[in-house]
Amino acid sequence: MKLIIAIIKPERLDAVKKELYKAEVNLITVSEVLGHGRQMGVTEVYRGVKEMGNLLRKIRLEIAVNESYVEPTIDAILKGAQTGQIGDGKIFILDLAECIRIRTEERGGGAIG
Amino acid sequence: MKLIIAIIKPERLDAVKKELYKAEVNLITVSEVLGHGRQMGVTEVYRGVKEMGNLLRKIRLEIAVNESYVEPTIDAILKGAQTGQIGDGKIFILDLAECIRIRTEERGGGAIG
Amino acid sequence: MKLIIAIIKPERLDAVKKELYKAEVNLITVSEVLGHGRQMGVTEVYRGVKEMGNLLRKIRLEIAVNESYVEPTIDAILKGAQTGQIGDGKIFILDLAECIRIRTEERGGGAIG
Amino acid sequence: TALVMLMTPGLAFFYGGMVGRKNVLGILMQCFILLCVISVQWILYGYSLSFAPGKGFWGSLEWIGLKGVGFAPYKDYAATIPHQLFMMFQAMFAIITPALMIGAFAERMKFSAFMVFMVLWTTFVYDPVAHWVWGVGGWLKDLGALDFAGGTVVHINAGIAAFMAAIFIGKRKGAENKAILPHNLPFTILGTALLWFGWFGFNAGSSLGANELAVNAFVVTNTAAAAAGLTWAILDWIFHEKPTVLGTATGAVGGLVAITPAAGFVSAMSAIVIAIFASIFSYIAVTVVKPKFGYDDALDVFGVHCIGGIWGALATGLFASKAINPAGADGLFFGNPKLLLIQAIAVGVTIAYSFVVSLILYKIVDVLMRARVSEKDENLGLDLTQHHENAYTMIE
Amino acid sequence: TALVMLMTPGLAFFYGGMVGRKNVLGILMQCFILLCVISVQWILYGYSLSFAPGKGFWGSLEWIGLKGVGFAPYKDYAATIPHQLFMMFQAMFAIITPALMIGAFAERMKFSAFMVFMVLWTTFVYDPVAHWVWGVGGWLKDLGALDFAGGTVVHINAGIAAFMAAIFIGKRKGAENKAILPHNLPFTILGTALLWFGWFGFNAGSSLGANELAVNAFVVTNTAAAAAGLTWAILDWIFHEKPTVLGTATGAVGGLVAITPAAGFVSAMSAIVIAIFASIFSYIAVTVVKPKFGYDDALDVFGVHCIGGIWGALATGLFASKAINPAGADGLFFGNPKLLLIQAIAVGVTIAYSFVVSLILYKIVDVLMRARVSEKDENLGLDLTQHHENAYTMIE
Amino acid sequence: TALVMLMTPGLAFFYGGMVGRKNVLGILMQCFILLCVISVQWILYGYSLSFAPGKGFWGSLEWIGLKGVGFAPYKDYAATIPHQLFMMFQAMFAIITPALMIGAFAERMKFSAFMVFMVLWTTFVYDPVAHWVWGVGGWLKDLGALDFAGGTVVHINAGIAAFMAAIFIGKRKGAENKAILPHNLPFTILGTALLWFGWFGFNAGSSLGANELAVNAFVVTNTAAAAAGLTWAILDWIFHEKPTVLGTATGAVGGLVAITPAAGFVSAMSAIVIAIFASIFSYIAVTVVKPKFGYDDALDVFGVHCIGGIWGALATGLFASKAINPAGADGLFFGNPKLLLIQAIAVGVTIAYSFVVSLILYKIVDVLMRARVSEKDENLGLDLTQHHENAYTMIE
Ligand SMILES: Nc1ncnc2c1ncn2[C@@H]1O[C@H](COP(=O)(O)OP(=O)(O)O)[C@@H](O)[C@H]1O
Ligand SMILES: Nc1ncnc2c1ncn2[C@@H]1O[C@H](COP(=O)(O)OP(=O)(O)O)[C@@H](O)[C@H]1O
Ligand SMILES: Nc1ncnc2c1ncn2[C@@H]1O[C@H](COP(=O)(O)OP(=O)(O)O)[C@@H](O)[C@H]1O
Repeated sequence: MKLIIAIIKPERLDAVKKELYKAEVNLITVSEVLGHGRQMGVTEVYRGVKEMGNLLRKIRLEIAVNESYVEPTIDAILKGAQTGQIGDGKIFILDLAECIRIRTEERGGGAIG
Repeated sequence: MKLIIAIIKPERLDAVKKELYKAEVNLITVSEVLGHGRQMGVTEVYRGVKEMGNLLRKIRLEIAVNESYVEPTIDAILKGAQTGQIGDGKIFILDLAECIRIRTEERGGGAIG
Repeated sequence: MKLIIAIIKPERLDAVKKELYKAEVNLITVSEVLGHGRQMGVTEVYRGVKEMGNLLRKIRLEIAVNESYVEPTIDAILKGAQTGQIGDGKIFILDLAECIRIRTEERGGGAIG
Repeated sequence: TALVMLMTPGLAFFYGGMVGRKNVLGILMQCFILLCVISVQWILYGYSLSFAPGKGFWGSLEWIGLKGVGFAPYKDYAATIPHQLFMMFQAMFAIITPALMIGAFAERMKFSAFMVFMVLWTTFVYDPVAHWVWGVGGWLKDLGALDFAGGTVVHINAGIAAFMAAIFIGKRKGAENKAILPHNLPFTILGTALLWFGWFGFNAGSSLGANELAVNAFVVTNTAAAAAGLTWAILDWIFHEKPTVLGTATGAVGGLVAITPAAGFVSAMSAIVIAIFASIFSYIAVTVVKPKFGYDDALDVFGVHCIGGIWGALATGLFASKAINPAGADGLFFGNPKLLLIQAIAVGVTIAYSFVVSLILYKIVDVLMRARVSEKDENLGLDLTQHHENAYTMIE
Repeated sequence: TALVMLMTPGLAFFYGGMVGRKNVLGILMQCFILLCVISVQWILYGYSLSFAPGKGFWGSLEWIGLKGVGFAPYKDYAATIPHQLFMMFQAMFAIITPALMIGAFAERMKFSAFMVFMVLWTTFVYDPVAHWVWGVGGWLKDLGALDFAGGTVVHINAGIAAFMAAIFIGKRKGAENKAILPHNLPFTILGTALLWFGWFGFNAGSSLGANELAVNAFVVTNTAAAAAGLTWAILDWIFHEKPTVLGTATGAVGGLVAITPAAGFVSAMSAIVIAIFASIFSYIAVTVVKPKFGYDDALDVFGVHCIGGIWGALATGLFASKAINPAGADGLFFGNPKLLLIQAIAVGVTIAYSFVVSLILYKIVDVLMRARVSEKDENLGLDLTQHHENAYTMIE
Repeated sequence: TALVMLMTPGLAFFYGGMVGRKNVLGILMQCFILLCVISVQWILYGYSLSFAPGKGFWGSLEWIGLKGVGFAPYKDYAATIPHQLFMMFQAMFAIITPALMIGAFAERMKFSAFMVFMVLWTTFVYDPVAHWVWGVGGWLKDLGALDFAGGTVVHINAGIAAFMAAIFIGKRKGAENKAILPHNLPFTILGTALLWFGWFGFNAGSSLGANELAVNAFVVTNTAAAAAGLTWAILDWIFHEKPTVLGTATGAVGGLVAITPAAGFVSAMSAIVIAIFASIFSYIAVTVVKPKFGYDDALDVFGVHCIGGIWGALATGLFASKAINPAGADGLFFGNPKLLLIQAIAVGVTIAYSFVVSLILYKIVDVLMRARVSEKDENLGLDLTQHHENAYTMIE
């Protein structure tokens, strides 16, 4: 099992979700983060004080999947999130040692979906 | 060492915290996330435009523990979070390669608690 | 590759960022979390009802780096975040199985920076 | 008069800031819809039931649909202002009163049930009581009870009905083990400011033009709010180490409530005394009595409005002075015990009547359609389940 | 008069709460800057263009820089209040009108282009139309068209121009596949409350002191807002299972719009009827017509203000009654079909003129400086890209 | 008068939106508690100290507890309105003045110290200065200094004291390396709107009924706010590529400040000129002077209110014209240099007195109880540490 973490542009979220559903990846956890990367932020000005706004709004996806779903999930995210412009974000993949469904207490691959 | 990530229902947070303290797991990090799972969201309507609200508020717990604490922690979360209804959430367990306490710079299992 | 997760005090964020840039770690993802640890929270009172505010605002950093950058990154975080007082936070290090840059689809170490 | 209209939105934010993030729209909607519904009810028949001359339970029906309510002043109510303006002014009272109750059953009442209950309540509780106290031929009025701007009709009336509702609808889930934290206190302060502002219209306006009275009402209203807010802050300071913003705001509102029936009859100095005790009594009701008896009056409508209203009505019996308002009467401290008795009667009658009838109406509604939302809906919040909306976007 | 000033901030929050978190300052800024710019434009030359006597396209220039506009009442406009006060009162109308349009091209118009467009629009569209309908020598006025508080001049005028802008600036990115969720509905309610409150000044004030008229305007304004809000809530209830807060607020505003031209001429009962249909028509425009034709009138300026304004203007032709305002005229239902025709003409002329000229001005601006922001800026939001600010801090 | 009461909450949100999320309640509470404390202080003895006739440092004590302050107008202050109403009106000035200072030491002053300092300051600084400028027997008044609505007494007075406090309480932690971002700019806009609205009461009300004057004050107030807001927006546009919302709001407030002392004496055209320079001077003070000298006047009380107030007072000496207000005087541009001198004296005296005495009071408080919170508390924020509350829930 793997835990896939993806950082994407906010305006791509809907597209990514659509692609994920197509790939039958229906269970995801989403949160809002600030990211600093290659993409330059926008300077902010408050009463003449310049503020290098180097953090940009991004969306963070957390998706636990079984091995067989890893590549399809990655493809879906790429399809939905890629604009080709700087700031598209990253996908991080971690090994998932265990997964438990709280409702049923079942463990392992079966608990993921 | 393991890093335990749990996604639970917001209204269960207090119960889960209580159980964790009972199990002597006192150090946790909490954040608010949106989750899409089996549980159906509520449709929203804005000036007649329907919006399939398929994301529900969930709470995300992050708990780093030593091996010996893994099971007790899981049990505590299950005890506190389980309602038996869809949407109860999941527990994800990752291997934790290293843990450092910033204040003392000590590393490894000792830094966790 | 490693995924470094750091929980720090909000007021240290600027310092930590500065140190990270010095160490040439430029890509980070930041989010706001609540933490419960050794540091005691502040009691809140609403119309006479006491509320043990045991959760404190913390900042969560997520940084993916190649092996060679692990120690420099840790040092930078320690330099920036350490005040010596309780509540300084923790650093968690996970093995990163894979990393993909969405824009270019390149994988592995090259995709991290 | 326009000022008074702002009180309902003010109340909406005062309450809205105190509830959870998932229930704020529920509060705003309930206040807002009352502004709509009662405005219409009032001109259709409410005003007639309350103010059309008549010795009975209600006023007569001759003013239905504003028939015969024109621009010429109606001297028995206000000799100097157009009758329709007086009608509008009273409409705002009829709107704010049921709105006050919202705080008691906040975060758990079904919207449909709420609507039905409120229309019934306004018709069968507010309108008659208003008639008794203010209407031509109203028996409490004839008895000589003084209620300058609605201490009895508005605050006690709403407060006791709210108390009833809080008890019978039951505790909020999650209210057992812990407090539900206010999701946006600045909104509560904003609401308090609008209430304070509107209250000037409420009290000063109740002098219906009589210039000096209006000024006195204006002065004592401001003084009472200030003194009561300060008192609560100090009480918090003493018993909880720090003065809280919510407490100060609550105190100020309590002071406004307490001065309402007295505004036209007491001096600024008396106002300070009235305000200080208003805060003390409310403070005890909210922080001692409520936990002790364990009813979940979510936003303390009973503790602040009912207690404050009762105290204010009785205080009028104590501090009223002909020196301030010749048309009024002297209170106990000015050598006239009788007034205090009359005030007590008015209070007692209102409490008894309002509690019983409200309870009956509530039970009817509860039987017909269940007044409380399902547990599942309560967990998801009223905003999503009752109005299909989210107050705030969480991610964008 | 001061009340009316609050309407622009009210509108700012009404709109601001409905847009995305990254564009709220864009809305607030556009409203706020109009308050600044038009206030100045008005005293410099706007007032003269609109109200200085003159039979032409515009008023004459003799009142430029308020020359000759003193404290003595100018009897042709207001016999009882100082001329400068009348001027200020009208200034608020001239400010709110362009501000209404902001909702149509929200979240995508370049600020610089916005500024230029608005100054041109006020000069070449608002000022003349205001002159025709209200100015001494205005031909629609001479024709006998009734517009009590700006249904034609303000709402139809702004609504149709907004419609044009929405079409030609194009859809918002992301508006195609989904709705853009309101980021802060409590702000929208706050704005609605301030609008409602200010509208009293707007309508009641338009009676320019004549006491009875003011009272009537006050009553019908409140009644219309209430009835329309309630109607929309019910429509939502029927077609979408639950009454929504946004809908109720929208309905209330629609009711205020519809009653604006009629406020001084109709009774409270007529107001209820007018309000109910206002909500129904707007509801259809917003939930049926708009999706059908697929223009992206982001915050429904056309659906609410233009439709509401048209209906209100025609309704005045139907429900107006000399019994309410001898200075007015009787409408169709009171045996005078002619008025309805005149109203229709006034409406038609305004629509035609405003649409065409607004379009020309828009095209000029678009050619000169591109009216719309770049896609990149639209994604980042107007707050950051047009004003270098964030409305809220995300982490601290 | 009621309008003026709204200014303090308005200020609370104007400031509250600019601070960090963890300190917003601190701001709201400080404003709110002043509304409470000074309201009481004023009727107890403040009004007497300021306005009871007397040639001395303070007014006499004969009006303590409002003794002898009745409904009959007191002709030396206001011939047409009840004395108590005048008293209330002045009370609002006495409340807003210390409230203005809050911006300077925002996010770091201990609440207890704040309370003590403010009561002392109002008693020993505000009351005497008010007496000198406005009180019967006040020596600056006898000198012929013009201060229509408090440019000297309110804005310079508060501005310079704030300046002192900002210097001696020291910089905010975290203010060294970076700006502290405003946590909720919409609140700041809301506050600005309420201030603008209330200011009408502030300035127009200061004419104390004299109709024409009120109208003039109303017109110039609106004009000045608008012109100054626009100016600041343009300055931002020039020097920082984009016009900012915060800047526009700041400019508008600056314009309101500058016009305050002049409102009753200058024309609308003069108001535009005054406003433009007000923005320019404040802009320089805030963006050039402050960083240069490095004092941490957190929310620019000095830059906006003191500078604006000084300019306004002097501008009155330049632009005042008997044509506007016969009871006033002619300024330099109308051939009377003497007035400018007198204004300069009044300004100088106020600055000197206020700075010195405020400093002494501050030092006393600082020695007695440390004015500043501990570093730990500053990190946690004033909301939690001073009031045991959180403004917003972070997770629910
Ligand atoms: N090594 C990393 N560790 C943590 N977050 C990262 C890392 N690299 C990128 N990110 C996240 O991805 C976002 C986009 O990265 P950026 O470099 O701007 O785009 P691109 O990857 O296309 O060059 C960043 O804002 C940051 O939040
Ligand atoms: N595979 C997964 N990856 C990421 N998050 C998940 C996954 N499965 C469940 N979740 C999270 O858990 C929440 C509850 O899951 P859900 O399927 O609704 O309940 P249940 O597990 O009881 O069927 C979801 O809203 C989502 O946030
Ligand atoms: N084992 C853990 N798992 C998850 N989060 C932790 C853990 N230990 C510490 N944290 C986070 O770090 C923060 C600081 O920890 P704390 O114990 O207060 O400081 P210190 O580590 O200096 O004693 C906590 O608020 C919590 O958010």
